[in-house]
Amino acid sequence: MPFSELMMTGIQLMLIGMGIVFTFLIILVVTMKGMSRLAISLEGELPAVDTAVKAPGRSDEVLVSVISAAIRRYRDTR
Amino acid sequence: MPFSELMMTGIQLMLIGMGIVFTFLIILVVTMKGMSRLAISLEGELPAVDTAVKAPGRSDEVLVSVISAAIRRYRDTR
Amino acid sequence: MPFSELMMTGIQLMLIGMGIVFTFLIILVVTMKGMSRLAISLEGELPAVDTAVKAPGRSDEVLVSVISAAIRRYRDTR
Amino acid sequence: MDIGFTSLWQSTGIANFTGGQLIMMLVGCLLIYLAIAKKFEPLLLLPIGFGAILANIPGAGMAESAVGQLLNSGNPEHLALLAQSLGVPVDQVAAAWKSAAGQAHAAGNWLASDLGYEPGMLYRFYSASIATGAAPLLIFMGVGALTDFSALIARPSTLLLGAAAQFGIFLTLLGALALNLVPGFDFSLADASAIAIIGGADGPTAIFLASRLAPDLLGAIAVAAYSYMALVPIIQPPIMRLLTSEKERAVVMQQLRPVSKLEKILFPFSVLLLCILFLPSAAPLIGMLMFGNLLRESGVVERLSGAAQNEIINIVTIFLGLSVGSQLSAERFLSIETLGILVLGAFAFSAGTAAGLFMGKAMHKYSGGKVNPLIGAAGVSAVPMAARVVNKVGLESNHHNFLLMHAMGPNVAGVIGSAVAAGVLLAVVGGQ
Amino acid sequence: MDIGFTSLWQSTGIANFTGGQLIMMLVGCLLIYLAIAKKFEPLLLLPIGFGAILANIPGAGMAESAVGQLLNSGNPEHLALLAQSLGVPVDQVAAAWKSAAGQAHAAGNWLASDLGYEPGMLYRFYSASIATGAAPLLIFMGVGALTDFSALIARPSTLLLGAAAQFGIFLTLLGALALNLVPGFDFSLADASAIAIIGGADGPTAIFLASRLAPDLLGAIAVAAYSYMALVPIIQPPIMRLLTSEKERAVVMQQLRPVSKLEKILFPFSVLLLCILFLPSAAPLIGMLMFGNLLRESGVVERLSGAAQNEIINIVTIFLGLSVGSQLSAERFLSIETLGILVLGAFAFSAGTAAGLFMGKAMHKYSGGKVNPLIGAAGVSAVPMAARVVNKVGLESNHHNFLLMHAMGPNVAGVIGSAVAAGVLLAVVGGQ
Amino acid sequence: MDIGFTSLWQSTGIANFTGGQLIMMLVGCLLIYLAIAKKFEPLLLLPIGFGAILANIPGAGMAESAVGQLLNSGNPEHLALLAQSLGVPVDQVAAAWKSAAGQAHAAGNWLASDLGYEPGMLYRFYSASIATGAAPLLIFMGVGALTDFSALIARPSTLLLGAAAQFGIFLTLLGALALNLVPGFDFSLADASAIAIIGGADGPTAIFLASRLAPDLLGAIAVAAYSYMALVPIIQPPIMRLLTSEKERAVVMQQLRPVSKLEKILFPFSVLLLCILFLPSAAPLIGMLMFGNLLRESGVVERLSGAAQNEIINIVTIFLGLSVGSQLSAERFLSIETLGILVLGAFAFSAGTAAGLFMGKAMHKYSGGKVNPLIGAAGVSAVPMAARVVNKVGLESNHHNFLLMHAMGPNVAGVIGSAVAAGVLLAVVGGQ
Ligand code: NA
Ligand code: NA
Ligand code: NA
Repeated sequence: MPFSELMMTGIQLMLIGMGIVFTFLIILVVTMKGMSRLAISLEGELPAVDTAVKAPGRSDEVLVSVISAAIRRYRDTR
Repeated sequence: MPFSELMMTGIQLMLIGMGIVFTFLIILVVTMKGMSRLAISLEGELPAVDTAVKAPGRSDEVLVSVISAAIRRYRDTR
Repeated sequence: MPFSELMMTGIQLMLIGMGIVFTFLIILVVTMKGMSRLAISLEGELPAVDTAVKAPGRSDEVLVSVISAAIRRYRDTR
Repeated sequence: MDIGFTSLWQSTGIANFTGGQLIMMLVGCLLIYLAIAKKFEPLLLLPIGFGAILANIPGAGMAESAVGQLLNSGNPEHLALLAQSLGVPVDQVAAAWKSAAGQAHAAGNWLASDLGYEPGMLYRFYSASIATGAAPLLIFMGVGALTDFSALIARPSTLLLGAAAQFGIFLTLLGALALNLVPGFDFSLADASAIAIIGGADGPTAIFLASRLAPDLLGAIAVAAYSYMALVPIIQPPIMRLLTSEKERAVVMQQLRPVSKLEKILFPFSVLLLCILFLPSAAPLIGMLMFGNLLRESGVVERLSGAAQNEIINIVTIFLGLSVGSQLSAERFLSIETLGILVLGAFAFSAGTAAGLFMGKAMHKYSGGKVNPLIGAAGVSAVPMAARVVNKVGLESNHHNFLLMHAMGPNVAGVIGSAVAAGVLLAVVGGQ
Repeated sequence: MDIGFTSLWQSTGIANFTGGQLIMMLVGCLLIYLAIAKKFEPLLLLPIGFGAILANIPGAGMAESAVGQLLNSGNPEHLALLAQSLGVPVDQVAAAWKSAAGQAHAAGNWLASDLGYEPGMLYRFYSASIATGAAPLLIFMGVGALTDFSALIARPSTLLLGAAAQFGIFLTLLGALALNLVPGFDFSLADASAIAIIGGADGPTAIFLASRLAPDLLGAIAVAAYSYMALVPIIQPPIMRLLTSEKERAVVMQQLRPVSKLEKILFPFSVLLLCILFLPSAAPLIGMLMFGNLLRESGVVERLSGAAQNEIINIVTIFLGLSVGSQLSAERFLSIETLGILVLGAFAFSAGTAAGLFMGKAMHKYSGGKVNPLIGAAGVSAVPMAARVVNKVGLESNHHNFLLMHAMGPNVAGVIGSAVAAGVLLAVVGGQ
Repeated sequence: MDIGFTSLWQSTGIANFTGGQLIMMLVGCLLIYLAIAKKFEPLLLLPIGFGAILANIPGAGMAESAVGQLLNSGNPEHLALLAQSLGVPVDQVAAAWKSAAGQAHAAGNWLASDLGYEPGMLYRFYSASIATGAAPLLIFMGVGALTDFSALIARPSTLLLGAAAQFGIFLTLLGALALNLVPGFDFSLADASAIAIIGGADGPTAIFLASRLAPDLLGAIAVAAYSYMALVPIIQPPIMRLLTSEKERAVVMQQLRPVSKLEKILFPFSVLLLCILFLPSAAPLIGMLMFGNLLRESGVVERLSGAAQNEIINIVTIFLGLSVGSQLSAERFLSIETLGILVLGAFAFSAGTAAGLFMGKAMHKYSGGKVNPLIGAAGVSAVPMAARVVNKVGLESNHHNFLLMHAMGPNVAGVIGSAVAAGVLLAVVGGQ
């Protein structure tokens, strides 16, 4: 392919590509909003146990704090 | 294969199949009884440490109970 | 290959083989000494935190000792 | 080159959807729903459901071989090349490929690869995990490493209950053959055998046998097997109540004797020995099951036992599930045969349960009332669900009657029983 | 036979070293140095670096196929046999092998195997993990299982930021094509597309696309992608400070609403649905990502979720890294094209960051100042590095402004965005 | 079709047992007994033993290729087709298949597959894990990740002990060749080399080399290597007591200096560098060993290091063990050659131990009595068993003399030493 044609194809691809990316993600925004509404209506009202954005490794932290507390007590008793 | 022949084969297969399954498992009953007798005679009398049907996850339970106890104590001290 | 030739080849191979093994490992001794000197000069003096030959499973031991201590205390309190 | 919206549009799913694909996606969603909301065997049904969705994405070809993609492409030039390679006219190329063997098959694959077609990811997973038979056998190894056979060792006579419950398999075989009387059904003996094994209530055995005897029906058989295993708490209780009396159900059984470590080590060898002597065709299944159990009981290879119980079985389950799902194409699944398989599967479970119960009643009588006949229902396997159901039904009649441990014997005996039955079917039908 | 020091000496590395191999080993050492001392994406760059060293050991042929080893052997008899098998004169045998297809390719492999040549270990790893496409997809499954999409679900509008940042990809595509004006560069559209995906700031996506569109450039592309991902904390802040005002950077955003379990379960289906409808070519990437996420969020398959997050992703990363490293041969890597790829990669990251920021500024205006435009920079993906950089730059302007959670939305949106972009490139360029 | 008890009976094990199979099953049981009751290298010997049992089940063909099953079937029609495909008379078909190469080999496989024969499961495991060389190399990676080379880094001179102990390998090579004088033995140079490596006292190295140089002897070599490694506490002490004086054995060595993190990181590069320069043929073994060690010592890839030390090595060990076991067929194992291999293996261990001790005595003298010569015995590798034996024998002479850490240096040096020796054998013998 001659250079000019290659560049034209590239520009075409850029336009189509960004178009599809934006279209896709905009439709996804709409879909996700609908999905959330559906989920909330299905669940009645949000149950209290719902987790918000959760920090991972919570249980590890508990474990670590428990163990470090236990170590401290253990050492104190010696 | 015509239908009648197919069914005949099926019935034959059922008889042979159930026959083999039962034969196999009955011989296995005998084999296992012999095996158990052999094992017990090899081991003298059953050692005290022998585990009966054991609940899996025992150590997990211990860990959990220890940790929950530790958590309780830890909280009490605060 | 006639037997005598085979044995000659074997002896040759033994000599060459042991020669290479020794050459390789002697050069490695030199290389490792140079490497250690380089490492020590790069690090200034040996930092205090440097681990000597370390026993693996250290953290496990701590965990086990902590937990066993916790079990003991837990049982005592009952 | 001409990049335009037209060609891109033509590649979208919307433009290419067929009704069958849509329905299969809904089937996939249903399986996932059952897995998540109803906890129906989620470890298998969730990946199977997701695999079904992925396999039916129009244009993605994720479950297709390279030649399958070529055939789907509709590219006339490529089709002509394939037809030439197979030596048939273009309009017979699909049929010719299906029956191509040996060098013709290899040549087709070379051609497709040269033309830039690549096997879909799910097709690769299927080829590696199920077509080789490796995945179900590795899961069986894991099951062996996870299973404690103590209850069976303590009371070997419960093997008879595990034997009786396999009657469901063979009765279903007859049923499948009889279904050929209904127009639209055309089950061969191999098909019928693969369907019948659903009555074994054991997932990996069903997948292994189906992959050997009737790969085309594998998707439906696996779905039926796992679905009914999940439905055991619904299917079994009415049959149990129907076939036993209140008094029988209230029988309290003697506590099991303790089992020594040596017995547990010798147990896998006992089972393997019989398999070697009488039924070598069951050797892959029983061999791997007993290998896993020996890893567990030997007590000297904790590392390997742990790997078999966790890493290997978890990893393999993911690939197995997706691969089974990849077989849920509209063409194969949306047929009258699937309906027949579902009906036969329910029948198989019921027949197996009933046969186990009758044997339980016989043992009840023979033992002078020491055996609670309910434990016969656990003989279908479906470990440990069936044993739990027995426990629950037993508790209804007597609030202090815990049958769980007593039902574990026939329950694990059922696993061995259905592996034996699978061996018989493989020997007779597979060897033809 | 004559065993002598001469022949052994001739087999040593010293006697066979080429300058290129030496340089590639130093490149490997540099990558390992960056991984260990600078913590540059060590999980990938350390195995890649080590693989590069192993692949360039003269005479070991660890990254060569069996025929590759035959060609390297210089054995005139064997070369003549291969030439005869390919039907070309001996001096054209290397070129003929490169273009051999179908049966000729198979015959070459048979010949090499018969003559005792065996594929090197890294070649086997590459064939199994990257040539099949399996490794990047399995890593994507693990990424899905490791990623919490809550921040995105709580504020779907941040998807726009993830969309905008993909502009870096397509601008780089143009840049790569434009580079053909410089003598020495000859990038095809496929090459340019594979290079452009570096701008997606997503390792597995880059490797997957490069393995499909431009396998020869895979090594350089993977190295560039991971290097720039590690350099995000250096590349992004100046651009962020340049394009936003102090006041904009100080904007405190509203706390995110809680997200329910059901929403998290429905999310993967939402994304997959659009992929099915509009972009089936992205189905392998998005399908595996969303499968992993469903394993995580379904809550019923902890075993499988754990396997995807740990065992599978760890094991696959080792093989993927070594395999990418095996592609770092002097012949391929020490070319002007690699220099171009490195320049284009930096450009791609910068352009993506800028585009994300501009979209952030637009949303800032449109929302009446509620959106901090900095979070647009996180749209390039590079999870979670880019979000952390946003947080850090935000804190500089307002010590109580924690943007981390707000930046996680565009950050994970960027992963989806670049998978979509990869799908477009595969559909348009790959299908030719 | 005619299903009858006759045909089923003909398929049973009882009807088809050969004496050889029975003996091999007993060998398998013996290995398992040693693994469980005597704790003889149970991680390998238990799967090897079980694999041996499965491989010898008559009629199951679990260790056979598809063509192997066709040949065993005795089906005259199928044999005729294979003979036709190979272009030989029917009575020469087995021999012709053994020597078939290239397209003839492929055609045979196609034919067997078309006729419905499938490779046995253990054959598949062997093909994937050992025939490719992948399994021993991955185990070597795990060994590297599990090994702390600090003791060697602190005292590099102990490498000489690791070198000396390899004398056992080369002396055994001569012994194997000399055995050709005994009627019934016909060891080629490749056979003798593969047998000799038993003296390296390193399982994965022995399996790797045997799979390259003498696949037919692999089973016996692997069994001998692991058995003698388990017997180290019995074989070594008498030789140690014989060759050293009470005074020498009582020598207390200086404490080892601490080793810095940087030294540990540079160590794998030092070893790899020499391998690259002088012995590329050892690159797969030493490369993977040092890659594993770098994963461990780099401190930045805990995930990968953990995977190499646990998941990968455990999973691979299961497949490796079963695959080695699959090679224990009566035909191969029940030969005079196996007896020779067992005798030579014991000789190799003894010779290696003695050579290590002599070098230890030399270092004792040269160092002015600072080196306890016992640590030379640890140079055979057999990590960490040999080092423990040194410790135990040392304690007998001096109750406060803990040699364990001092013996770890030569112990891990022995691993490197035998990999170097394997490289030499591969370069000289494998390249012919
Ligand atoms: Na069953
Ligand atoms: Na991105
Ligand atoms: Na050694």
